Amino acid sequence: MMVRIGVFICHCGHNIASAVDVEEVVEYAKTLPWVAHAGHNLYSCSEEGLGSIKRSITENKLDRVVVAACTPRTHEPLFRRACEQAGINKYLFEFVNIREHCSWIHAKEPKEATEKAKKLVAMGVAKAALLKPQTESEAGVIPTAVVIGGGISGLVAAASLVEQGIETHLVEQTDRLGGLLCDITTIGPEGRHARTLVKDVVQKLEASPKTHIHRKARVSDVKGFIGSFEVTIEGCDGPTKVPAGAIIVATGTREFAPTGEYGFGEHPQVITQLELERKLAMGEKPKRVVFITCVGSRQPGREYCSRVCCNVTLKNALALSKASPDSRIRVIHRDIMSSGSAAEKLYKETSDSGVRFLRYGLERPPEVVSDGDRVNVIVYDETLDEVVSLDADLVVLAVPMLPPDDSEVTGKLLKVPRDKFGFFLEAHVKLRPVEFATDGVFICGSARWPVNARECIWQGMAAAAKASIPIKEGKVVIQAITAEVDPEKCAACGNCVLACPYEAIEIVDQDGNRAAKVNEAQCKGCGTCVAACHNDAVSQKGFTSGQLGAMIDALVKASLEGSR
Amino acid sequence: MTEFKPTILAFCCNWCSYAGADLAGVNRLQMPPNVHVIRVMCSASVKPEYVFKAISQGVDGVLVLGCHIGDCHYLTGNHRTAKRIPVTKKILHDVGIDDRRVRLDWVSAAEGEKFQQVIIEFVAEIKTLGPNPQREVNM
Amino acid sequence: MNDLGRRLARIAFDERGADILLMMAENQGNVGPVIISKGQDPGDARIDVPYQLVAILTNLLPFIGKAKVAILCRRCDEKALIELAKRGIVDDASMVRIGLACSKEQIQACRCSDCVPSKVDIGEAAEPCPEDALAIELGSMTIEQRAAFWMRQFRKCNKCFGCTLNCPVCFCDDCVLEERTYTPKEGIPPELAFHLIRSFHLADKCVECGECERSCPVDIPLLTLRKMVNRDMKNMFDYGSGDAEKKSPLLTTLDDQPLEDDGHAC
Amino acid sequence: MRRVVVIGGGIAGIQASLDLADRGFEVHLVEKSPSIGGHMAQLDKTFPTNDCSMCILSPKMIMCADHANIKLHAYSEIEEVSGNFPEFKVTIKEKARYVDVKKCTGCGDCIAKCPVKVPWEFEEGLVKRKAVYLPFPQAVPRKVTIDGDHCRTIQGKKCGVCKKICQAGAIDYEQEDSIVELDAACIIVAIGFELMDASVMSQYGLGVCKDVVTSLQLERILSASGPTGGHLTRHSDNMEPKKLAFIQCVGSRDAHMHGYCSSVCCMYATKESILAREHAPGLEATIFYMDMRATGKGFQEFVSRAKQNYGVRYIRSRPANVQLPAGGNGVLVNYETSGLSGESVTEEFDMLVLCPALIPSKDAGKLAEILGIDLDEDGFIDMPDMARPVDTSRKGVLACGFVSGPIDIPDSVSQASAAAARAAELVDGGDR
Repeated sequence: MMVRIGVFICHCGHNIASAVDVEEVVEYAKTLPWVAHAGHNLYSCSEEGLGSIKRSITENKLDRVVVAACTPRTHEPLFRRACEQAGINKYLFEFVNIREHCSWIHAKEPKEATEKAKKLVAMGVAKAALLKPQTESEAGVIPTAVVIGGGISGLVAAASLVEQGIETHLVEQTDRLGGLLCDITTIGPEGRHARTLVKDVVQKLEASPKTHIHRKARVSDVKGFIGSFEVTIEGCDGPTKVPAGAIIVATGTREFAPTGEYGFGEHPQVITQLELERKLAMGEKPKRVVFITCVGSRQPGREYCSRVCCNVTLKNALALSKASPDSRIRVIHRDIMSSGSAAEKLYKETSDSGVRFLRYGLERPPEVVSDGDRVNVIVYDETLDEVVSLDADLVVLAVPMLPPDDSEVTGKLLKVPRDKFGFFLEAHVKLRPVEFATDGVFICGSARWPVNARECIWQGMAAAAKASIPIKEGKVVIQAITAEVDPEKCAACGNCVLACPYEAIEIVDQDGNRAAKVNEAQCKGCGTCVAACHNDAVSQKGFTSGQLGAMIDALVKASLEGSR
Repeated sequence: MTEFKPTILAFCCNWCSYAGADLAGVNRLQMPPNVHVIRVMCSASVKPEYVFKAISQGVDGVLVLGCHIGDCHYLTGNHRTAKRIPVTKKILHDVGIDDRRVRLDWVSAAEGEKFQQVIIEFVAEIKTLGPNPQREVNM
Repeated sequence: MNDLGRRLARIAFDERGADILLMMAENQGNVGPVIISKGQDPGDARIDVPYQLVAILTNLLPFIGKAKVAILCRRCDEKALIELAKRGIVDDASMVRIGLACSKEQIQACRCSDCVPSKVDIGEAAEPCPEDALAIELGSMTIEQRAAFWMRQFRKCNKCFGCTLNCPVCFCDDCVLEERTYTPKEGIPPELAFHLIRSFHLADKCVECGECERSCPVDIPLLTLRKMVNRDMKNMFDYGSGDAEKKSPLLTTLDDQPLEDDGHAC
Repeated sequence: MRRVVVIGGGIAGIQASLDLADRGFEVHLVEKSPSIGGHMAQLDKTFPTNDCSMCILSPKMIMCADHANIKLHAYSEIEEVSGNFPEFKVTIKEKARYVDVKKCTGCGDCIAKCPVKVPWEFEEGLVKRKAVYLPFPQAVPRKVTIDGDHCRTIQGKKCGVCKKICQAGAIDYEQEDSIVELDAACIIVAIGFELMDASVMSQYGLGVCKDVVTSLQLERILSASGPTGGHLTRHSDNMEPKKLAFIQCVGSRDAHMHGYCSSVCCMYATKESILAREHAPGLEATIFYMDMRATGKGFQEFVSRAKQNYGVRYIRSRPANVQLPAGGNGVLVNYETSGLSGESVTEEFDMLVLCPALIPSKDAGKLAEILGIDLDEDGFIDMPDMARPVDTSRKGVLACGFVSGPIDIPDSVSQASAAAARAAELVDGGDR
């Protein structure tokens, strides 16, 4: 078999070239076995860079490509596509990371960085020589979606899917739809009536025959993978197994209970925002109210800003201030987080309405002292530089939103990660905000991070957009990194069967020869079975023991050469 | 005598530790240039055979890095890693290879600094251990 | 056929309904494994020659078909059968075991601590041996001394594969160590990886029969190495090969087999 | 008809286009400048992870160019829109590049020889580009453009150098604008923002003091691919600054200028402080702010890290003005410390960074007129119904990204996906 490898080293502008002597690595690459061409690009990922790689494939009759640049986690698809466009099977491409793993972390050691880049390239070339062309198989997608959570995010996600013609199951733990919006009066800063908003979406949902709403239900099991999940919904009538192509997580958020803080739980006058919302819904109009923000957040232990509490505070402070002309509304805060235009406008309107704002610091938090029917809030006002005492009928604590209690369970069921606070962790904080790293599972609303209703709505729609893509496309392509068994080598010992986390392998009898068999659609390509096999009968496409062994050999060879 | 520059191999799982290594890079966290990463999809696909192969061919140290227990992209893949690699180390120890030459650790996608710290510590440890005696066998 | 042979045939065929019997026999001065049907005379049966009949059995399996096999089993053979049965290599139900208690001398030679079969048909149960003296000695050495010892031993290896071919729990048709993937070096001795990988492959199934050591033409104390690794497995996972109830800890999750230190930063 | 026109090729427009194209829609992405990428392409890093901006953006840009369902109209503008949902008639003007894009390889030979230098938009005017230029190295499409306003030949003077040098024969001085007319079911507006001209707030010295720059200029200075190769230097004497100050809310949260909060400045100033410190060890960064708005995922921790690990000093104060010190280098900032007991302080910094209000793209007004949609009082596209957060005042015309109000990148991205969902709902569903 002819092996002609092309090696392309990227400057990445200065990102690589400032530490790695790219030309030296190119010259080194030329000395490696199987290398038919070695070159360099200023930006390999630019149209120009990709074009030059494609041209070189044709001109030099290359049959394998190694690019030494940045990380395969972001750029591999790009180069694979370029290979494909130039007529090479995309699995005959190998990526070497000399930026994140070399130039950027050895910025002040150019000589060492260059030597390391050479070794990494040698390892990549060694692997590339043993790569085999692969074909990707396709799996069908069940044209149904499951949305977990019946708060506003989930409702909107489901409504959008249904509107796009997609059969959708909505699973809600309680018997009411709308989540936290059911507990509040109006939504700030727009002032929209919360329950009407919920009602509109629910009506739209219920009008469609494609909607299946499961109230008082929870998801108890999730099997499968993108395109063919099987979601077990435990409802009033027992478990239902729903086949689905995609899943959206919209499990929402809950309010932190600030027990012990500022007399909460001790003085009945000290309540949370949600409790105030209930009072407002019942028509109560307390006149002397002190709001305290950042209770239990933005401090050691729970460092995050919960994003929505300031705006809820402003909205309620303004409502109370407007409700009675003789009201005395005070907001004790650390910073007012009214980002954007509507919120900032609300802030201005609130302060213009006579609501008084006092700023406190974390080192001198306010104190709540009981005074019969009332309470006094004693606070050091940073702006006035004096301690003031504010009497109040009601002290409202703006507390952070927390991930729901069962987010750990949901996370485990769906095999999706959570951050250190328990909020779900999206695939990429910047550019993949509503996706999980797990294909076919999406996230929206406050289960990811506390967001306001408007943000919940657009995130629900965004998750619906993402979920609709595989469903409407009707197929998913399975990356060729799955495990495969050589039945000739297989002793049918079942090590792989036991080790597989997905129960994707079974021992089958084929013409009297017992051997393991991998169900490709179930295989996720982890390679756990590979390490369980003692005879290398199981191997993972693109990560065979031969390929990885060759990388080790190449490293040893390059290092020994270096030390001589 | 020339300075000992260890040759170290690191297996990093695609989802956590490779991403953690990427993050270390993105954050320009500086570390010694002795570690060469092989990307695998899951730490559970790291055959102890690779570790033995590397050590007996003279590689001075081998790191196996995976997702934290509970965070494995493949559910329980790393549970197997958590047991295989300690056995791998024991076997090395039994034949007189210092098992500090092999280290298993968990680095998440968000732990660029942990990655840096692991690399710095491991390289320092290998430097105190000196060259892998198998190096000479193979020269 | 000697008395012993007749007794084995009676137990196998008459008492336990086996179709064929696997045993050691001496014929024209040669001692070796034989397989007989009822009424066949293979020569004199021998039990004083240690040989891993299970290793033969796995090779014979394709030819045996559905026949019910009786096999002369020492404790280690018995455990080997369990390990093979756990992996679906042999069908435990179709197996007739004839328990053989090892002699004192044999127990000494194997430094065997688990030497009495679940049912003794032949021989008399003898006291097990305390721990392997060499293993203890190696354990008390400095790491450099231990390395020196093993490197000296491994340097003798001529890669004859006697240890794998005769191993009762090595069931692969072709050993991966015969390929160049992990041991790329040409010639002998093989890389250290050869012995390390074999140790790992046996970690969850070695029954300490000692066949590797007996087969080794250059006298590498392989049984000692096996015992050391087995002791590690016991300490780490409370796992011992030959227990039908226990799955290999290397294949299961931490929920089944928690590690004391959770495997962190080990 | 399953065709959607997306106006604006920044991250929001790119994301909306990709989602719709993946979903089987035919997308026409219209970008007024010669390359897609928008402001995100200018950023060095993104908060709070300090991910390299171009690194995560570039693959998406290329996917846009490569996608079978996306037709890219770069250097193009919307001329006219008639009709109604679901049958809009859109007229696109593809502006003359004076370059045959089919022939141009983007080799750059012409750029090297062009004798005309003009301030470089992408580099925020810090350095100059040629009259024939690539907007930036990773530009998509990678085709040069001749800036007709400055090209000597186009202006009737003697030159013609680029035509002589171009071996591909791609230069075409006679090229004229061309018109593309197409039908579309939906239109998505994602034309983004621009920086308010901070020099109008003369008290802060932009354009007067050499060492006062805008935050986007600093972003380019910090970028390894920027004009200084990533070396943090100040303009007056090319020295590395030791003391760097940021002033927040320059023209935003200001009743006289723009009342709203621009949403992202607290975080990018924090990011730029960290990066500046990394580029210039020992540097002291100070951020003058009003409220520290760190409301996103990982933001608060990012600010803490800036304080603890990078020694960033946060001062709650809105500086009154700045002065040029006697030596002519650096800048004197006059501010009051907070509280009633606050005192006036004059502090010298080596370099000052202004974080100007981010305002709707200047084309918003004209485009709103063409599209028949409303703008709000701040000039952002009015999104009247919070239950339909990507719907403008006109059916079938959607908007996402900063042009609908100040938001950060992840919010722009999710809003863009939401716009894609809404377009799909409108086209595929019964909601007509």
